[in-house]
Amino acid sequence: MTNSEPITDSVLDIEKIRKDFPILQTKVYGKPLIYLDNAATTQKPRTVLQSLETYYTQYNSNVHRGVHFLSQQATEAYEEARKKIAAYINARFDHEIIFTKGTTNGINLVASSFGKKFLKAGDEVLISAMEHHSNIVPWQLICEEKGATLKVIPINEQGELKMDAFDELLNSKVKIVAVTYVSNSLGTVNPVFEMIQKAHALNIPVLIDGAQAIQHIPIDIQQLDADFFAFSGHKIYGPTGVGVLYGKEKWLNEMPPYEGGGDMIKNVTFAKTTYNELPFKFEAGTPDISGGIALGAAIDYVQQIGAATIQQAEEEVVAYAFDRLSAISSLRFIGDAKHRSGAISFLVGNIHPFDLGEILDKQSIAVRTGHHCTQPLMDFFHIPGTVRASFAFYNTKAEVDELVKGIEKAKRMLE
Amino acid sequence: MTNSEPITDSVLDIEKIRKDFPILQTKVYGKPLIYLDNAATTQKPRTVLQSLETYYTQYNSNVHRGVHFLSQQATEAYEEARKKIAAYINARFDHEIIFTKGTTNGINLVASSFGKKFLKAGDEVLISAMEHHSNIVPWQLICEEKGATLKVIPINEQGELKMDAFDELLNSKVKIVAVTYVSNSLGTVNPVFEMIQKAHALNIPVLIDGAQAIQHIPIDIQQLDADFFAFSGHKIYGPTGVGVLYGKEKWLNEMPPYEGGGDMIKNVTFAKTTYNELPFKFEAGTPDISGGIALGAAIDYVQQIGAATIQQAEEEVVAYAFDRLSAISSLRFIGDAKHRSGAISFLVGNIHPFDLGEILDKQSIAVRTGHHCTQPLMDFFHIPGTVRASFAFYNTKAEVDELVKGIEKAKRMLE
Amino acid sequence: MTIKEQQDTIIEEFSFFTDWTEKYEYIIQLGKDLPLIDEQYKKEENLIKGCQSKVWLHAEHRDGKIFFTADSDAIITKGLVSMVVRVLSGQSPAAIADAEIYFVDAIGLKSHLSLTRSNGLLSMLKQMKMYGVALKARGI
Amino acid sequence: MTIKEQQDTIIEEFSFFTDWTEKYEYIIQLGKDLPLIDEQYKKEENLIKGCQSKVWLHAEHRDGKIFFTADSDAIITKGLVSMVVRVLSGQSPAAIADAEIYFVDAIGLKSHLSLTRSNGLLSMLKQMKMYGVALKARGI
Ligand SMILES: Cc1ncc(COP(=O)(O)O)c(C=O)c1O
Ligand SMILES: Cc1ncc(COP(=O)(O)O)c(C=O)c1O
Repeated sequence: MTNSEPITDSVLDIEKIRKDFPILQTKVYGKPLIYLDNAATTQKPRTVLQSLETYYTQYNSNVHRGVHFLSQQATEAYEEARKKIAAYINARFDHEIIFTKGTTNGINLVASSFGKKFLKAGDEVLISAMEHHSNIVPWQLICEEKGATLKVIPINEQGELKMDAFDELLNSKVKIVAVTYVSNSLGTVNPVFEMIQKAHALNIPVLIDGAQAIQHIPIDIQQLDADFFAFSGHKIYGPTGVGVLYGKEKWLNEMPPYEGGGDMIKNVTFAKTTYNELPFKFEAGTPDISGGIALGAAIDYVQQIGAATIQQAEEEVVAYAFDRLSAISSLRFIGDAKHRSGAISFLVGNIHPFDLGEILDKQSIAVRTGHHCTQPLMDFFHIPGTVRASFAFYNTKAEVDELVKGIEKAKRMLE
Repeated sequence: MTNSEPITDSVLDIEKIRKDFPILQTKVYGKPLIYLDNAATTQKPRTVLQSLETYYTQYNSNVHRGVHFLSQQATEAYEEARKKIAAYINARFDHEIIFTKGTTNGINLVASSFGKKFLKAGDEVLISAMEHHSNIVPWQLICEEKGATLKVIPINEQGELKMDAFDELLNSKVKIVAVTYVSNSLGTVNPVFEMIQKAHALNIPVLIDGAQAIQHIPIDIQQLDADFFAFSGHKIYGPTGVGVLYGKEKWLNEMPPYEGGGDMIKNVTFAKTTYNELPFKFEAGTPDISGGIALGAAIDYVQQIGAATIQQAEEEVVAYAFDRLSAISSLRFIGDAKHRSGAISFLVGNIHPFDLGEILDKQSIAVRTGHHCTQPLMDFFHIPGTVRASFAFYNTKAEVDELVKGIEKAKRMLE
Repeated sequence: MTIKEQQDTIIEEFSFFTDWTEKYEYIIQLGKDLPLIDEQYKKEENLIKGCQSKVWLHAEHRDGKIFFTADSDAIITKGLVSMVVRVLSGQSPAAIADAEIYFVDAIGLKSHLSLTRSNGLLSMLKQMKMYGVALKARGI
Repeated sequence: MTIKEQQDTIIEEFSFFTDWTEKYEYIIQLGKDLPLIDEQYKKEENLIKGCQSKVWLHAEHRDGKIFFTADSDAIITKGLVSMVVRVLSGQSPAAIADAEIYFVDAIGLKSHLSLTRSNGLLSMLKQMKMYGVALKARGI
């Protein structure tokens, strides 16, 4: 395929959609921004910014317990956002949606709270070799505290989980499995349905790190049957600082609270404190009210376009990118899974990813370079890092072409 | 004083200032909003909203580690906000400023992390009888985990700490003192300078809950010499979802990390993880980037007016409110400390605070009713709760007059 | 009167009020008039604790019907409680179990029944319906 | 040449470039030309690990002066490293300790010296100045 071929982005009216995102109209170094760092964070549609503006100019107020009008309005909007999120992932109950600060915070909540109740010396926690640090370190911390062991599902050279190894590692000592749905470094989509079924057959609960799944793949949490599912608002077109932990009612009820403070208690005396019901038991302190409401607006936006449509549009642009990038001599992909989504990692010849990233940046192309918070994975591939281009539905094939041109130019300069 | 007297708000050009806050121009039930719930959360000046808008429309990007332009711009702005906050409270080092989700999150961080390292069975933690649940429950949780004991500094009928009791309770078994600077229910300003000195004489560190101090009292953290100081962005004209924990470098270095994940590590292998330096060691995961930047804008705004000017303006309006409220028959204040700031709690005759709050709300006056997350304090006074009017520098004496009229009307209806 | 008729009557009564003051004065008056629950029933096990106000609820089952008495420490809540009691007391378990309470919304006191308050009224209503459901299940 | 003169010369050289491509091509060329650090010095203890790229730095003290050799695994960083070495190598400990490095900023590669990158260059510079400070303190 060459640049002169007509470029169509079929499922979506992409030019119209791009107008919804003010930042996509800006320039960097005098050239139009080509934003291919969506796995790090996504850009925000106007409606999300409007919801922030409306909140702060019309009804900002602390939520719950407030008798006055603003407080009721704020509480309703905040709880409405929770409902939207519950509906979006098809949770059984609204109170299974815990607002967090982000994926990292959600995973730490489960590691600490589940770990305190259910982990003891000799137990095992099972993660995978492709996890983000946020799904490694919290488990290391609690395993160390409890004398439990962290076990790791290995991967093959394509960057896929070795499922036979998983089967072997899954035994009655394992108290929880924590794996990512989609790898942020490799784009691998893991067989989480199958893994959850197998774990459940041994009564082992599963936490899914949904940070790179929620924005790319339609989620039906009841069908998936995950026990916990964590994601970040900022990666699904919402604001920074807010995220979601879905947890099955049964587990959330059994787990002790994570943080203590306002809103999470029913009754406090110095002698004895009783905790509030779900979801408030896990939401200590004034929540990120505006963040929660704006995340609700982001979910509205996504739903309006349709999660399935988004997936289709993204698959198309990712496939096109894969195709075009393959044609670059000496470019090799890091991770080559059959099922993939969102991100493409690669290296070009002996060029250091940092150098390539910088020369792309100068051409107003934003990609990410480095270990992407998956150092053990980089160690596995014996590389210092990769260049990662990651896509959202607002990315066009024309942008992919610019990326390819940019890499060619960088090659000429750096090789 | 009567309504017909000329009303002057002397230190500030208050009408001009009120124009900075869009929400203060709105109406509730068709009448101008009178917002006297500032202890719950404060309203935001236009510049704070603008900083959010600029961030999301011009340079939204994930921070740290990013090579590309937007990421660098975002990182610089975010770290610049940290510097502003450090300068505002006169911290010795920028890296003593840890971004948190809020006061509650900051206190939980210290309780958990300090507690894990320094608390053992038989030790004591010293708090006070007027603490917010957020400065009670985290300590209950860690004390229970460690077998330590929570001790409580009692108060007198005026709502002041009994300092002789404090002296007695302060012994070598106490590993940390955690007290609020200003009571959110009573408005009491505690003698924290003296308490910190006394604790330090025994080498006991002190955490100050600054949630109700940061917006009312100029803070020089080196002069105060607090070891930890936690506050919430949303209470000092910043957005919800972001807060600050100041900690002395020495303590922060000695404490283990709180949450694990991206950004807080230097090196991760499955065998061994080394932690990043301050402040990042305590900031796991993508931070609330827009929140941090907008909090910086709020600090700019406050500094432009001047913390001392704000304090003076607020003292004036609080004194006026005290004066006017005293004239209402059968109104009694809950808390009558010599040193006070921000909030005034009261009850009227036998009227339930909930009823009074509702009738005030219908007159477009927003106050808070209930226990204000200080149940043990309510138990001390043998009351179910109070009506609390809490003030910011944008509140006027005219608003106080409306409050008084509103209470008189409620009395006629309810008594 | 059926539960529906009771509610419609209340809504009709409220339609005569021209401003919030009149409406609240009426509710407050109702609160003052509510025959206090028999002191013996104002005990811990009948207490429904909201975040702001307390409600006591006592239920008696006679002749295939449920009779409620109730109280609250906040007068506006008490007024509302009295209306809910008027609507539901003396009805059959089945009717109570299936009842849809729309009058609170209709007279503009919706917030008292919203989760956002986490007050006693909503919990009381749930409790009342639970009595209905339980007795209905026992085929009474 | 003094540290200042060296920096001004570099800034002068860069002023001839009309666009970023020329500038970067020059830096990359410098990176390629940098005499590799002697292999024996490319060891763990001389490694300065940034988040993105690695830098090795070796220092020798002769005749009251400090001589640096260095390397990096990223070529642009290596080009910058070579310029910093050119500026600081062969200077006195005192001059190095007090040096203010402004040329990186002036030639438009400021980001390489900002904390926001947490890359190796800034750490290398700190390390170089530390050598200066240490030797200066010993009165050398
Ligand atoms: C004294 C005090 N401490 C702690 C808090 C908790 O603050 P946040 O809810 O913002 O975490 C508050 C706020 O209500 C407070 O007034
Ligand atoms: C797979 C995965 N897990 C976890 C995270 C952490 O998300 P956050 O930094 O928003 O907490 C990320 C984001 O970088 C991710 O890609």
